[in-house]
Amino acid sequence: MNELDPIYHLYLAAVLFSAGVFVVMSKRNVVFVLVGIELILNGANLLIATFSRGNLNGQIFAIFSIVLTVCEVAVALAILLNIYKKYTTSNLDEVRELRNE
Amino acid sequence: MNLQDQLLEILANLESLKVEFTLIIGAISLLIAGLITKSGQLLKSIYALTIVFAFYHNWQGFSLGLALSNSLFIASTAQNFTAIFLGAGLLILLYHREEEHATEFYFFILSILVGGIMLMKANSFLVAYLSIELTSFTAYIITNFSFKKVGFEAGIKYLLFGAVSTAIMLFGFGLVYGVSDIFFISELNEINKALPASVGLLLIVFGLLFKGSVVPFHIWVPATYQSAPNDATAILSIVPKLAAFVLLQRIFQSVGFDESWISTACLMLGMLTIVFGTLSALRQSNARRMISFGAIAHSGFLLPLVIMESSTSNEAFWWYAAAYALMNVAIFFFLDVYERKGVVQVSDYGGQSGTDWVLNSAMTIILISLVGLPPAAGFTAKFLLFGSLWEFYSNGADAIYITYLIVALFATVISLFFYLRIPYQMFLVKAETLDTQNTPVSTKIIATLFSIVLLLLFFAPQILTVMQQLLNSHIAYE
Amino acid sequence: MEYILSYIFLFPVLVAIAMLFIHSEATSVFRRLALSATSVQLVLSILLFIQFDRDTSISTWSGAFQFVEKLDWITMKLGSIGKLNIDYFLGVDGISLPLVVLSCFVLTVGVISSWNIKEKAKGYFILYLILSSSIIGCFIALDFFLFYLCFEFMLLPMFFLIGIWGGKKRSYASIKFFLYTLFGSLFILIVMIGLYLSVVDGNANTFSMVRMMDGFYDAGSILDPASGELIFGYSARAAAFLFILVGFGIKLPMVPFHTWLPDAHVEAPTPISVVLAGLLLKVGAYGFFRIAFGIFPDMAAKYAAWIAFLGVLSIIYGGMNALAQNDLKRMVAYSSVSHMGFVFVGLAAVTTEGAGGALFQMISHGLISPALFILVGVIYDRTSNREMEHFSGLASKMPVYTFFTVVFFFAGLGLPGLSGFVGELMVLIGAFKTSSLSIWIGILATLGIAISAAYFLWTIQRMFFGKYFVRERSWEEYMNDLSAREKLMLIPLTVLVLLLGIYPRVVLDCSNDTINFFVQHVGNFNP
Amino acid sequence: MSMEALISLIVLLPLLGLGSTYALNHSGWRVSAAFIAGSFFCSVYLLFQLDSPYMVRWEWLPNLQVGISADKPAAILLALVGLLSLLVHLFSMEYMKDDTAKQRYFAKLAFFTFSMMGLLVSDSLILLFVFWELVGFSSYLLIGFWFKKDSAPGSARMAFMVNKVADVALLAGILMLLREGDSTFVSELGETLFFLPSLLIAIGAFGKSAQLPFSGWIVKAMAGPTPISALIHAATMVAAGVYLLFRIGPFLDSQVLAIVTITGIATAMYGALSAITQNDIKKVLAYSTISQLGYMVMGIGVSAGEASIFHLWTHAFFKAGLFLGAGVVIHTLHQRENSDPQDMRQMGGIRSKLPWTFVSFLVCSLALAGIPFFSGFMSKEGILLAAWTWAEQIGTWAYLVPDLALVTILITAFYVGRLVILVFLGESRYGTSVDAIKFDENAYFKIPLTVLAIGSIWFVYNINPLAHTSILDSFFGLVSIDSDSFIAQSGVGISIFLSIAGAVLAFSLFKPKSAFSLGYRDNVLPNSFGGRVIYNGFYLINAYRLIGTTIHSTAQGVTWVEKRIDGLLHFLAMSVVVLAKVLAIVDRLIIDGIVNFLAWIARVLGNVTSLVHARESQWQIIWLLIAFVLILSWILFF
Repeated sequence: MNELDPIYHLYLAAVLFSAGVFVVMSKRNVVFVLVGIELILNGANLLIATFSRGNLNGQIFAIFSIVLTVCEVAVALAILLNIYKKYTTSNLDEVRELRNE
Repeated sequence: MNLQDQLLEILANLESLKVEFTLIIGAISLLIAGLITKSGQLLKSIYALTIVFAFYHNWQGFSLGLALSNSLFIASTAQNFTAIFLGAGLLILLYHREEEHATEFYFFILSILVGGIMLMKANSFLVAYLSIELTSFTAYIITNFSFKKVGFEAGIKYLLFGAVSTAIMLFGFGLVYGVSDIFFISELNEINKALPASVGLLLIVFGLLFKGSVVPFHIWVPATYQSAPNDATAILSIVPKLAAFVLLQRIFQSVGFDESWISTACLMLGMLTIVFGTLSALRQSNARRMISFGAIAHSGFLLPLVIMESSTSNEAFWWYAAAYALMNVAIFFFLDVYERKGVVQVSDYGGQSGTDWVLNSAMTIILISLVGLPPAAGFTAKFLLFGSLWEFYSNGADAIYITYLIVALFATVISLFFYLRIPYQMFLVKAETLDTQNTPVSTKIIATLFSIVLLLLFFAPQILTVMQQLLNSHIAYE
Repeated sequence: MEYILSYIFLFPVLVAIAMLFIHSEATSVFRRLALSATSVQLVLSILLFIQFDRDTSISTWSGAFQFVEKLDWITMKLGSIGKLNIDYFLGVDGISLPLVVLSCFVLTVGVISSWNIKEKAKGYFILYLILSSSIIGCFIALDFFLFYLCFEFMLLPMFFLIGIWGGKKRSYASIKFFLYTLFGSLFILIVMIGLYLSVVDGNANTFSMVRMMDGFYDAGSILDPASGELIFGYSARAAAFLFILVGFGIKLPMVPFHTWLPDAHVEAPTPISVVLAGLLLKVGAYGFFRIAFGIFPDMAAKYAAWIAFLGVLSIIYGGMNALAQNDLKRMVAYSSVSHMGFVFVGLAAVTTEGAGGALFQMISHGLISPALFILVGVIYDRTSNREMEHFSGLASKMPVYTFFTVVFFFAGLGLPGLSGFVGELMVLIGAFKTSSLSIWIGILATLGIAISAAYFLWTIQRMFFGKYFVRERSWEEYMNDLSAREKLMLIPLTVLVLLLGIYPRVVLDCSNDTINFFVQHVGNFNP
Repeated sequence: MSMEALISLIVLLPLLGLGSTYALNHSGWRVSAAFIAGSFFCSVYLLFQLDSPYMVRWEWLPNLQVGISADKPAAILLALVGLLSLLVHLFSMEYMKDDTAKQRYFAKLAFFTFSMMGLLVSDSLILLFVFWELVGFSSYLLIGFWFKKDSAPGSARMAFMVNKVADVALLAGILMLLREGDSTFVSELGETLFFLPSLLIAIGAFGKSAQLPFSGWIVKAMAGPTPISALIHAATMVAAGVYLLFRIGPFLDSQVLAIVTITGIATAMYGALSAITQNDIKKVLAYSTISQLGYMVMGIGVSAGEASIFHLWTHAFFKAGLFLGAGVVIHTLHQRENSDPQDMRQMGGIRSKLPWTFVSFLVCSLALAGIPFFSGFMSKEGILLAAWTWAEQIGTWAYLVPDLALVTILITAFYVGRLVILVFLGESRYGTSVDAIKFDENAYFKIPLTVLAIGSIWFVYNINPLAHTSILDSFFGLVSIDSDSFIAQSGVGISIFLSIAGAVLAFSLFKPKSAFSLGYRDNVLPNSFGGRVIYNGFYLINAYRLIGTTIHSTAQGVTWVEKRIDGLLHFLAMSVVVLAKVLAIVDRLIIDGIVNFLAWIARVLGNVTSLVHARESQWQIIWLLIAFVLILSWILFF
């Protein structure tokens, strides 16, 4: 198997990160925002996994991180469910009862 | 090393995690008990018992140093702060809590405690990340425990915001790991001077500052503190913040203080935090929101103690943190008592004048302590902070420390202005309608005790240091 | 007798704690308890005054103090500082002794003046007693930390006493007072920490003001005069002195940091004005004696001319303001600003007469201004009004009241034979005698006397002489002459003002040695 | 009896008198006179006991000695004050008998006597200042005695304030002596003082002795009861300044002495001129007092201290006599209703109704006018002679001083003549209700008047009516004045001529049935500029008022500054609040603005690439990222 130059992984990670940021910024639906966050996290995971040289620390980190991401989404969806019940929307723009003073 | 040796080593090192284990076991038993009974008394006693056991184990002490294949670093600081967290955990039992959802609530509180305690001991990036996420997730969830519309809203926003910042922190871990091949905090002194590594380190620090609610990473704080249940808020304002600061201190110690740019950056942010927190608190009309901005300002007061490399600031950090924890538990307790009377806005406190002078004066003492006036613990805390800054400065440090001192000083004066608004309303404003609800005697006694303890800590500040010494005396030095 | 200072210091607090457990309906119990507490203080302080050894030769500050009590209070291990040592350290010397006696006396008068406080009497008297303890504490504390504690702790009771029992704009006044003085005291806090880090007792750092005054600096520490450290390019000691100047200047009050005073006075209830003018301002002045001049003699000598200038500014500026007032109480408040300016001038002269005069002026003003505020209270109690224009010819209706007013107004404007004259005379002698001050300082300060004559006489003429007239018909029935209680307060004050005016050595004899040493201590640094 | 006890008795007996007025309920005010008498007899006794100056000192303040000293000049003045005070007490017993507040009156009077006695025995200038102030204080109280009257309180205040200003100068001068290292004891002064302290002390003396520009206060002081005017504002207190100058004169700077001389003669002229057209009997006497004090001060200036003190003594008698005489007139006319008892336009022809008063008044007037055979002539001559001698030494402009003094003599005789004629001679002008008035001269009035009139006749002092020396000189330690000069010799003649001429002139103008006399009842105030200026005492009091109002408006200006200081504070407080608001705006607008900007970019991009719009709810996160970037770039690139 050919060793891939790690630099491509890094490019990919950067793309994922930026795409994630863009999605987080631009989507109105919470689910999509979560998807954006997933993208950022995966970018980071890719970065860590890529750099895992000599020992497995990085790869283990990445695996843990993926698991945690899933948990995070679970928590988020649980809250979202409640939001949907109360606000009857999952649109972030319309969830704004807390006012800044 | 074969598997057996590894397992043996793990077993031998598990001792360093006994507090966490106790808490986890307690949490699981809580869940089980929750399936069987709905009795709040029982659940509370299980919770209390867990914490007492954990406290006992913490008291017994640990062997210092690296453990579990370097993934943990046990220091006396962690032990001390564990005591603070457990104490805070115990004290929130004094808050009023309905039986509904008690199981889950206390379960999550125990989880957040585990997360906080782990965070302070973390040495490998992985453990640090895991414990941060543990505190974060549980924090997201208990923010919703008021089961109010705004609670969910604050919860989801907190989550999104937190997720982004942890993602960025993760990115920082990746950069440091990738560029310098460092996976442990204790190895940070060997960090590569290259740009990406520095950026990575900075991103990690930012992640911690986010937990420590330092400006500009504080945006989640007011909404969260305002919407979460009061006991949850008390824990939220203590555990993740102090744990993050402890880890930050370790990072600074490990990086070494030659890297002055990073400490300068943090000090700048700290000053910004003080100014921003104080000024923002001025314009709040909601009492809880005002106090939460005060808590942000307190982060700014704590920050230099973490950064300065002197044993005085170390002691002062412990003292300030302990006093801060106590004051926060107390103030949110009071806010809770008053909120249940329907007093939410600062102006509502006007209706409290002349109703219950015990409660009112006790609350005044707490607020005085938060301002940092004698004779309350808050003054001693500020005094130690100012003393450390002076000392550090006079030992030849940068002028930014004396600037910090002056900023902190002015902020103290201004903070008087908003903290005092509550006693001002209570005593000086004549309200049209007076509140006539009676406060239970138990609440009054608790309120009095809180204020007495805060006063006592002023008159005998050595209590806390002696406590620290007692705690540390059990540590087996290797 | 061994712990006499502690008794004087802590007795009111004990009584206050006891009051907590008394049912709040029993109004009269509280005032009786408060009166007994302050009377016990007064008796003890007189004992103290009698027993004070007046014949001492002082060569160091540590030898200057008597009735010293020193106990460990806080010993806390603290990092590289070593140990945080805070002592419970009390003692009096010739400067603080008269102030302690004065405080006990004025506080007793204040309780009598509070006799008709009916609303929330429990809270009032508890706060009052706490206030009394902290005032006394300021004068006898020799540990800086203890001093600072008492200094700060005066603010809270004062805030509530003005804020709850005060006049119409009470909340504005109380908050202004609180913010102003807190601002000042934080400056002092900074300097206190700096001093702690610089002064040593043996090996350990110390808060002992005695050591600070005797100048036991840790070599090379930040406030060590020898090390000449800089902060932001300025001498550290000069910066610290400036901080102290602002800190105590606000309390004193020194123009231009005085604007809290008229508001606080106008809104405060009479007894609180009495204590505020009689004692709280003295704490500021005492701070100048003990800390600004005692601990920073080099800076004090260096900047004496500026201090004197500020003093003269206060005298004239306060006097001119008093002249323009229509509110009787505001006028008296500004007269306080003016009179306290003399303390500044006297101190800045750094001569025996000047410093002794400053001290005497403090005592004298501590007797005159309470009386003036009581007199204002008399008219305010009867009519809830104190606009000068609303009254005229009171002399024909209230001759006794007029008599006391004339006595104290003339005491205020420095009529010989009354105590005000002695203080001003000594200060002026000091200001003229010293070569370090320009002669104009003395001449302008003397002119201040004429200004005070102008506003006091103008007031007498407008309110007391001429045809009898009060603004509202409904006031008529209340325009009775002084009650027995009011006389009970004013007669002792009159007697003391007269006694000190004729035989000032009652006070000066016991302070003489200390003052001489003080002058010598500061004078060493005269350029 | 020891000296110490004797002096204490002299000074303190009046104080006991004060106590007695209140202690003994109803008759207390009578007893007080007995104490004054005691004090007087003690001082006479002292006068004969005293051989050499007697001094006591004590440490009043640490490092500050004060002391008293009784020498012959002090002793003789003590006797004078005691005597006059006693006489005025006697007089007042009748004069004030219907006043409800007579206890207060006699208490204040006794207090004044005490202060004046104290002033005379003070050796230390500081102690002297103490009594100086007390004297001023009692004067204030006595002027304002009838505080219900409209004018009295204001007059009292003005008199006190004018004095106070001068006192400030005095105090500054005394303290300046300390600065220069001089002694503050009069008896220890040895060398000439520096200019500034000399000047300040002289100004202090000017204040009390009503020299220009302080003269106006005496006129104001006439608001007090007439016996008070006699004792305090004619005979004793106003002489305190002269006394101080007498004590300290030999040590004054020569320039200051010149100033003293010029001030003295100017004041003498000023008083005399102002007295000419007054219609108020007390004002005539007040201006006359100012004029005479000017003489005395001029005497000091020309180094004739002894002559000045002699004049002080004789003046005390005749002026007190005049005032008391006027007092009898006022007291009598006071019975009228709706008229001013002090207005000379409503007097006239009282000679026959009050013969005793008339005689004594006439004697005193002649003394004042400087007619030979009366005391005034003798003492005035001494000063005049000294002035001549002094002018001879200096030459040129200095001759103006004795010349003006001579002119003053003429004017003095003129207005005195006018006074006597308009009050006592001619027809009565006091309306129709003469019968309602009870003319009564009882012993309380007669005794003081008689004593004072006798004291105004020449033989009391010297057998030679033309001498300018007296038996009193032995007490002052006279240095005989060189009077060989021709001009000086002829000066006596000229002054006799001028005084008689003045009196004759007055008689020819105002004699009964003259045109003036007939129209005087309806005399209107002068209209011409000069007339108005003279009538109003050169508008001196108006000038005081102007200064007063100026100071008051300055004070208003200062409160304006004060409000600005407060305003600055409020501004600071407000700026904190504003800063807080600005932060809120930053929160809302700028960060939101950035977000909106980004959203706009996204929208523009979206139009191109058909992506969705940026959402505003995520602005917090965006802000976080921006902050990251900002901080990173700040740290990394700066």
